[in-house]
Amino acid sequence: MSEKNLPEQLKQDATGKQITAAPQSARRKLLKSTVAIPIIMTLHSGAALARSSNLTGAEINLENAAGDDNNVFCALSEEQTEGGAYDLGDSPSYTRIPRQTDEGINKGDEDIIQECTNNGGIIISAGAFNSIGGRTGWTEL
Amino acid sequence: MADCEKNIRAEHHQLLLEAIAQPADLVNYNNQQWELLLRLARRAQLSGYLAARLEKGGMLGSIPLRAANLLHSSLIQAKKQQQSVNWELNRVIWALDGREVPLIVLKGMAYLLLDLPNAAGRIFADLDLLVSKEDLNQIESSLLEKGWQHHALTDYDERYYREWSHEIPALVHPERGVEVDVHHTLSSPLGKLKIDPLPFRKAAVRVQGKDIYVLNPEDMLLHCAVNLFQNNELADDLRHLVDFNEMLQFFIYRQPDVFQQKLIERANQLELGNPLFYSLYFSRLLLRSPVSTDLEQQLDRKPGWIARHVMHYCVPLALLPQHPDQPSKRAVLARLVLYLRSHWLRMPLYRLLPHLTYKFYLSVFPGRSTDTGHNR
Amino acid sequence: MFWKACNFSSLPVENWNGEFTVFQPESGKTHFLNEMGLKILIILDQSPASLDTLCQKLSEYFTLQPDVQFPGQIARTLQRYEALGLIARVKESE
Amino acid sequence: MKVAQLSLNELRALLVGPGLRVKAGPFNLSIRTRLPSLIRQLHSLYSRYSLVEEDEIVEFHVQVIPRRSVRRPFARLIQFEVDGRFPFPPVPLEQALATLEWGVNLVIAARINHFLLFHSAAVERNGHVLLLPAWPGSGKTTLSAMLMYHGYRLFSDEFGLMEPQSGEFYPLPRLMPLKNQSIEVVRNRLPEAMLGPEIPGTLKGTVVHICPTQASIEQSDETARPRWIVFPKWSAGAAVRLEPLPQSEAFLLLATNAFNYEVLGKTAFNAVTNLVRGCECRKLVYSDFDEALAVLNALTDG
Repeated sequence: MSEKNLPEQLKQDATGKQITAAPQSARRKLLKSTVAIPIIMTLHSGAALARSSNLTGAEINLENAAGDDNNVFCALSEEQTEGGAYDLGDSPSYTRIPRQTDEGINKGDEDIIQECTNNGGIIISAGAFNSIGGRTGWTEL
Repeated sequence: MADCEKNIRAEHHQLLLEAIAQPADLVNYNNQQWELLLRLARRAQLSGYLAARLEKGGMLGSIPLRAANLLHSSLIQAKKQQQSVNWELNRVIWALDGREVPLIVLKGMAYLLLDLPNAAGRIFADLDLLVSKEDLNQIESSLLEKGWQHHALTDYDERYYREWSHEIPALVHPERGVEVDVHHTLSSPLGKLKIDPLPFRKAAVRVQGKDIYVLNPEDMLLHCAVNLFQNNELADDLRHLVDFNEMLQFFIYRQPDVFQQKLIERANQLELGNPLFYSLYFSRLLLRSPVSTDLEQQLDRKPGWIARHVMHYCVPLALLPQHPDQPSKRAVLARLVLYLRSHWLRMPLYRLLPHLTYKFYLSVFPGRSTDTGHNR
Repeated sequence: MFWKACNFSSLPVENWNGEFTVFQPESGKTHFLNEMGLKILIILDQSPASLDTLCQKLSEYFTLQPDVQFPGQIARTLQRYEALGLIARVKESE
Repeated sequence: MKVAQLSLNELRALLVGPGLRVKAGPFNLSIRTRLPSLIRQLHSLYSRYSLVEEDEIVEFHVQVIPRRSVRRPFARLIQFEVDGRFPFPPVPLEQALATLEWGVNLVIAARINHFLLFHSAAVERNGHVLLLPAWPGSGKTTLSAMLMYHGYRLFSDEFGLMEPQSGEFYPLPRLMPLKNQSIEVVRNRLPEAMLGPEIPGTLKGTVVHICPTQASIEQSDETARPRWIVFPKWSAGAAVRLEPLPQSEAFLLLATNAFNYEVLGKTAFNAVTNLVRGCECRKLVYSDFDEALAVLNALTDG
């Protein structure tokens, strides 16, 4: 079997990109039917919490926002669902909004939220970040 | 300075400090004491540490089951974090692929590499590395090539890191999520206290059997002291004082006749008397460190009389966690003082005054930040 | 250049009817492999091998038709395994 | 002693004072709040729960407190607090109960590692646990609420709590949030169920909580071993199908949907392996509850 004949999904897997194991039949079929190429998937858990509880919402005060001493984390959301919850996907990416301006002056909450929104993201609560972050670090609850 | 006990008399503080000083006594605690202790330890991020000490002493089975379950849970979490950061270091070394870049591992991961007594159960999430300024770009490009990414950066971020703080933004491999912080300095370059990283790098020692380095014992303690008393507001930071004290006892035990002297000489040489003074002082005050008071008298630099008294009053209130159900106004005030102090230490006066004026303005007119926030 | 498996024999492996879960203690990760995915690790655990040798052994074992694309696929898989820390490069065959 | 034995005034005194200390499966919980509406809701919805015995350790201390928002000065907002931390943003007062329940779940999920925590509903029949793991669209809350009134003992609609060494499962019967359309379904099918107020506008839409049956709560100390793993999927108009599921797939789905699989490392790898090897694994597609009940009864009869 040559790579050309493989369905798109399969090619990607065969080239060794990590796939996040998910309940998708395409991936199942892939594993079942393919003997002629090696397959490896690495399990990624930890997103369960983020999916299960409505932890993320766009409105938030920055007191409890995820971040560190110097930055607020701004999650780049994939889409907004009907109820207003944001779907961050399984492994959302983040940008950092510094809490202070170049001159070392603390920015207002509005500025930080605006800056995040301009980047197409949302500020998420420390709790949500904690769970999405796979629970290996960040904010302790 | 004699009335040491007075400022730490709050019962809940005593409870936590006793548990740290005498873990063997924990088997005698009643349920009520346990319930409060568990909440305090979590707040101080010391539950993994307590759990590790109980486990080592074979005592997890001799305490109430609910307490044991929570401590066990914290310990599992801490072990996982340590494994993650350890593996991240493994992958960083792999990514550098034999290039001659000496890596000095700092903080939590360094404690773990040396198997120091404070490492067990210690909670930490980042990998901190110290390299020479010249090697910074090499490391950054090697890691980027192997799949690490900067947190998605705005132009602002980019400028902040590269021009302002002269560091590279933290790197994260998206599949693992551990933050790799590559430093070429040991303190914020904004701070008034300038620390030359060169003597630290020169004195770094190789980790046995590995191609990586850690700071030598004296420098490791000084670095811990600087982070505690020079770079930060001290709030809920007891665990770093515990780090300091545990390491101090350990190194003294390993080099009984010489270590204390070496530490003082090094602090004098690097002009880091102040943070070492405070670390020794509060280790004795809060953690019953047996180190003699004569020791810090040999420091060339020591804080003045007024500073000592203010710190003596404020530091315990900030370092120790608040009572979870009865927050104290005194502690809030003490934390405010230390917050101002940390800004004082980090910023020159011409920047500090406008900053504080602005903060005050904000507290009076919240929400008007947009007017003044950005273009100053 | 040769490849060798990293401590493969010490990794717990579970067989699910020809699909395999492997736990990697150092990274704490669980990997899910098909039979060829696992066979690569087994071969590289027995002795270090070059890409050519590995492809040849795999073709024999799975009785594959000759395919020019095959070595490229295996090479990419090896890179992936290397990034995961399951295998490493070695200069010599022993 | 049950919460039901407290008068509203006695309950209020606890909630505004030292905290209401209640049992929640293997955990103890302390709740504090001054919100009159939440106090009334807890008085009825928590009536079946037992108070923690004198001198027992409570693991989780939570509060629901009123908040002011600079951005919305006239809105009546509340916020969930646990040990001085605020994991969620403030929400309108009406959502206090929903926030409290989600908050407690979050704290359990974030702190507990001596159990392996599956994201799964769990019920017991004939002395064995039937796991109903969550995957998108599973409708596990509705399904477990219905099963609870048809001969199954509820363990949880959210957590499969497994002791990793023994493989034993622990009940954690908490209030279950029914969402949107399923609210009407349950109202019609289970008129005897104890339901909370309708809470509109949460991030998951409209929510109504259903209280576990008295029997489920009273037997929450009785653990059981798992025997069946069924992945449910509700699909409009579908004829009922209960199909075998390969064990490898069950492993993948369970592991990736567990809250702390990675944290537990090799312990979790072994535990999930043993769990899957020891269970019958099925996939259930259904649209009609009675049909689903019939096939699940047939499966769990043996």
